[in-house]
Amino acid sequence: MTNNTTQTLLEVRNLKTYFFTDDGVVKAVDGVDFIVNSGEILGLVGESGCGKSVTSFSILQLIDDPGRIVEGEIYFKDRDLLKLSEPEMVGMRGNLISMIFQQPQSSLNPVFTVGAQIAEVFEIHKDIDKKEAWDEAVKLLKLVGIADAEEKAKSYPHEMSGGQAQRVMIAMALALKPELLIADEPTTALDVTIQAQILDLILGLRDKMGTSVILITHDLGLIAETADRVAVMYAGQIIEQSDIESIFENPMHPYTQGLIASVPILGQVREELKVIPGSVPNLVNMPPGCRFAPRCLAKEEYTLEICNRLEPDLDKFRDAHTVRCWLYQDGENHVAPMKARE
Amino acid sequence: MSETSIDNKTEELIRVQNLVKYYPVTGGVFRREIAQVKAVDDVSFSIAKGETLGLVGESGCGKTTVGHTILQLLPATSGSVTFEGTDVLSLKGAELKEMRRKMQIVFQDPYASLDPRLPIGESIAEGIKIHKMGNADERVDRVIENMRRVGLENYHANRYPHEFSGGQRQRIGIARALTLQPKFIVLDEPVSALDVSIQAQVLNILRNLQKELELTYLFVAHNLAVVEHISDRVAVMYLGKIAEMAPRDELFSNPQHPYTQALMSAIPIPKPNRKRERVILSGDVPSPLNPPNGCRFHPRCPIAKDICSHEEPEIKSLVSEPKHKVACHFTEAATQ
Amino acid sequence: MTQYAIRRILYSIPVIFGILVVTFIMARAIPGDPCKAMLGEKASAEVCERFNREQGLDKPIPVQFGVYMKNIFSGDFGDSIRYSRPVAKILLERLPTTIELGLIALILAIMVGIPAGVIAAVRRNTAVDVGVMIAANTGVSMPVYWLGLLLAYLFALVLKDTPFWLPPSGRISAGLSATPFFEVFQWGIVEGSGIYNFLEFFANMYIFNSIISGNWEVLGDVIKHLILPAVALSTIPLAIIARMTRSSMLEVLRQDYIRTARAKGLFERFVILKHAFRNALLPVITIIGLQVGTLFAGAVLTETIFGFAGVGRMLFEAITARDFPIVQGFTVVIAVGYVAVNLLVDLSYVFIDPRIRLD
Amino acid sequence: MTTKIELLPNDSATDYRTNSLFRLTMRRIVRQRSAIIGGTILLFLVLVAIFAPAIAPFDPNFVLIGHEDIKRRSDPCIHLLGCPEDQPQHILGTDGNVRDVFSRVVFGTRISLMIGFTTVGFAILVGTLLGSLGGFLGGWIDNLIMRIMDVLLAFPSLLLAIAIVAVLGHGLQNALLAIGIVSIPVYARVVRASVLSVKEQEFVSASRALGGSPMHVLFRRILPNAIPPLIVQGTLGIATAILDAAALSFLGLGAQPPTAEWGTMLGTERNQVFTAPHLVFYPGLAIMITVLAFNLLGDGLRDAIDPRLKN
Repeated sequence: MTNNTTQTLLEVRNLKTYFFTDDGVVKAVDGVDFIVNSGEILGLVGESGCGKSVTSFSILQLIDDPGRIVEGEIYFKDRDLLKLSEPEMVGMRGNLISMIFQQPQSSLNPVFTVGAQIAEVFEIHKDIDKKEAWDEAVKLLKLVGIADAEEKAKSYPHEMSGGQAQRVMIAMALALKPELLIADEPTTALDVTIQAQILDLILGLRDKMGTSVILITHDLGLIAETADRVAVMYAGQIIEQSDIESIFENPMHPYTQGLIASVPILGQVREELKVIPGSVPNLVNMPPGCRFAPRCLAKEEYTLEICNRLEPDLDKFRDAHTVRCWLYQDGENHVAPMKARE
Repeated sequence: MSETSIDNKTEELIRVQNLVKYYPVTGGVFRREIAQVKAVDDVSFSIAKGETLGLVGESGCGKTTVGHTILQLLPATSGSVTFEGTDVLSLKGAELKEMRRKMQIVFQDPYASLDPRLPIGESIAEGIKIHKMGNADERVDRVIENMRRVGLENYHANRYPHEFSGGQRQRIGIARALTLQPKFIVLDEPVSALDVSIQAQVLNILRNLQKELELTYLFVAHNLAVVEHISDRVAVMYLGKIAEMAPRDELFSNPQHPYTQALMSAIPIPKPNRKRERVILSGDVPSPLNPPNGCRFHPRCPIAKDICSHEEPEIKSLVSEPKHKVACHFTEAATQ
Repeated sequence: MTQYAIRRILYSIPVIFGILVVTFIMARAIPGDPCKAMLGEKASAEVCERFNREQGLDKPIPVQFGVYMKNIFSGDFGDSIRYSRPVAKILLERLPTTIELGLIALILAIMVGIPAGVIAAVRRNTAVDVGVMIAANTGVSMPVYWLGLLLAYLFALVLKDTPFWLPPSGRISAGLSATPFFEVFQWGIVEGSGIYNFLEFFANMYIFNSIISGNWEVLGDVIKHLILPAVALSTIPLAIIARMTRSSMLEVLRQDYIRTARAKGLFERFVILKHAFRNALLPVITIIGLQVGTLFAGAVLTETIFGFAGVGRMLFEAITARDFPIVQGFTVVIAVGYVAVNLLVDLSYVFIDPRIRLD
Repeated sequence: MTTKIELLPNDSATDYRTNSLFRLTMRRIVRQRSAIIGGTILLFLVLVAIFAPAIAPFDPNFVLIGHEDIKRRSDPCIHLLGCPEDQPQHILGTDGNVRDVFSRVVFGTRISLMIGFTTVGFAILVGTLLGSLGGFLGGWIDNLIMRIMDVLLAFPSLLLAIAIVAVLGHGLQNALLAIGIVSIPVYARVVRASVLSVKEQEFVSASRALGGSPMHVLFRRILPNAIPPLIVQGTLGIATAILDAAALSFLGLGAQPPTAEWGTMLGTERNQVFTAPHLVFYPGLAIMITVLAFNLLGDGLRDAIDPRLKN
């Protein structure tokens, strides 16, 4: 499928989703901006607790108590989803925007057959009767590569393997040919050989339907092999965003650099892996200044003192490559040491 | 089985021969045993002193069971484990307790592997207390020494597991295994529950400790890249059996078993625009309850022929590289 | 599925055997001379000897147990000492009253408890939730008999001469009688015959009887008499069911598949009523089964207070009068009935939870 | 060589304070509204029980006839609330034997708390023994123990207690024994379940791998971790025990008159509900408040200990 001009399908601006717990306010997502162009796959990458899943749930407004979206705009085709009424938003879910999850088996309701669960999507959004919906469900099961679809439609989630269950979830999510699919770690719970099958399936169906995808994962390899653009998250913020080549060949943020260097790569034996010291800061008590500063080796190298005081912005650097780092930005009394701006 | 000789130059520390572990499956009205899960089915290998053997495979292939059975955390169904000439599986009581000083284990789940009620210093000291080693002062010294080895500070000893991050907890687990000064450690998926940047910390620690303390590892994992990084030799398991085993560089440059090949091609590599020829296996991993006849891999194998469905391939050395062993009808070994 | 059912049924056999052993031991474990305990301290040696012979107490224990088993399986629970009538007959007369009262109380508890629990879970941490939980916690802490007495005081005395007045005791007002439906219809069944006893059992459930025979005046009166004891009896089960429904719903609502249901575009009420409720029902049904036990025990207290001639009150009177055959017989039947109800509950899972079928 | 790893950013070396799991749990308990309310009421009740002789104006069994000009079953008279000064003050009135009801209710606290703690203590002791034995050893021992527990559970518990008292004879001691016996299965099951779940944890395997004997593993690793659910169940169990004991006494099977036990007080005066409702109302209220305190506390403890119920 082709897009003559790149169109923005989804734009998230300054999204903040906080969790109001007994231990304090957890700022799981704290000022996230990114865009998804129609027809592209955006990889959202980061370590556990960085807020990538919360970001995706925020788009569909599936945040449970005690979480709340406190600020921001989410434009989907020029309509702010956060300003929609509840029935309007419900009409979007599963229809124009749908989602698949990390644990396929627990994401299916154990007391209904998988066929009924897929058919339900049609019953909700399309005015068709039960029989037709069921037939559609069986067709979809065939489409996602489930052999013996008529019989399998009558089985229950516990009778399926993880890979099959994820196929069912994909069938359900793509039933109405949505414009945006959010895939939240869709293969993390699966074995590698099954992961390859599922990825193959998602990519194949996407090519057929032209759906845009947000692929959320912690696996850099997965991103490299599937995504068109990447957004890297750290401690509730996007710290770097660019097209796929640029980020792997020329990572700019010290965190991205460290992340790429710390992964063992098949066929590339290194004596010692590079290490990012320390661990992710507490989301209740964020350090002032740059959130990565306490672990940042570049900050030490260039003896940047501004990092501990002021938070850098997510600035456009080269073409569409944006990065949130003082190494490349001038601030009050701070001159970027790498002179990277020219 | 043919797995007996390893590198002559190095000294063999542990040998596992024909290890079998079946779990009973009960069912029917009276919950009688109606079948067996063949979790580990005739597995043999040996590990030399100071070596790391990587044991890799998908979930349910029996790799964790191998590790636990070697340490007698699970009773073996049959087979033998010889450690420095002693048959480990027949040990009981005081002898077993003594053997436990030499063989240790680090677990997968850093959250579950520490007693939540104990300050971590106590957890690390548990082994030396059980074995009544040294007096109180010496114990404290030993605990602190091992905490430092894994990058923890003195004052951490009085803290509780919930006050640490996942990576730190895994390091505590390593320190606990080290206090008894073992020669051999089973590392049961030690980094699979950790974030990538933390994985590297733990992997580096494990490597450095091995050099410093001349440890021997059995490294169990499902991540091929991690196994490649840390192992000297690698064994690939599929449904309770070893499919292929070879020195690391040999295995990764010249994989023979179609399963190994598929596994390697399925792993995404963080380098964009590198279009690879992918082998995508069809179907799910069969249940070890009813493993397929013949070669266990044949229903998913892209090159399977008739023979594969009724004749089980033996694990044999390659003609060109005797240290490289494969259990497949269609490798050069078959024509040997 | 059938295997699960068969295994579950076979499972209850040793339990029922255990019940028989326990009740058997009970009658033999009376400290001192059982004869004197039952007939009173003044019973003479000869009377006791004859009593022991009649009751079979002079035989060796294993023989006694054999006889006991044989009798029970042939429906013979011995004779009441006080009434000199078969225990089984007394039980059959009394059971309908208790079943009727218990059923009404159980229905009340379910009809109020489940919706209250669901609403509290959905409106978690709001005033509604707090209110339901306070009420539920107070409910489980309430002595049934105390609540019964207070209700009687309030509705029979304080609200006397108002339309809200309710009778404080009895099943039916003096002057009214619940003529058995088969007599109303003049089926001409011979008194004392098997079919007569069978129909009489149902006729003794007054609500059922008055509906069948269309006697609305009696129906109204019977319901008026039932309200207070049923409310008192249902308090604890109601509170327990509400609490269990709430916590079960909360548990289910945080499951992954609920998020899936929402992501599909389902309206919240369907998410709750279709996807969450059915999954939340399992532990609730288990707890309902267990409430049958609470009801039987509560019946002893409630029937005593409200002058209901049911099993519970009879049991209480028998204990006071040391009428052991009745205590023993009633205990066996209640325990076996309780086991049977819980067996049915377990079997009902098959229809609610597809995961059980695999077993 | 040693491997140097930098510490967590918030791991400042000066922070030597530690948070044990116990302290953490205590903090979570304090956040539970119901636990606080229940705990406060309980504390109050314990104080009342301890200082009963100081609080109560009369001996609970003291018959006032001949000492004061007072009738049987007289209504409450509180001078501050307008009861004429010439009438003797009895906050909760007097009972059928012309005893001060308030004093009897105050002293009843002692008996009820004693009942709760002793029966549940006994049941926990026996239940823990049976449950840990079954859960740890498994096999036929486990089967036998659990089948016996199943039989005990096959009876509605209060009914079984009534039957046991009927056999052993009426009286407070037998009632306590009966309630203790019927509560055993609950604790046996709770302990067995937590032993089974803790047994599967990796830290238990680690203890075995370090050479820990079965006894070491059971007593040092498994049982201590099985205690929290037992505490929750025990607290809720005390509530049930008090309620059941009061019911037995109400039926005349437990504490015998003239003991100042709430259930007994209610039972002996229950026919006076229309003429002297205060004789029924106050003892029952005391039962309810006491039982409620334990229920609230138990509920709060469960929410604090079971993280699944937390957000």
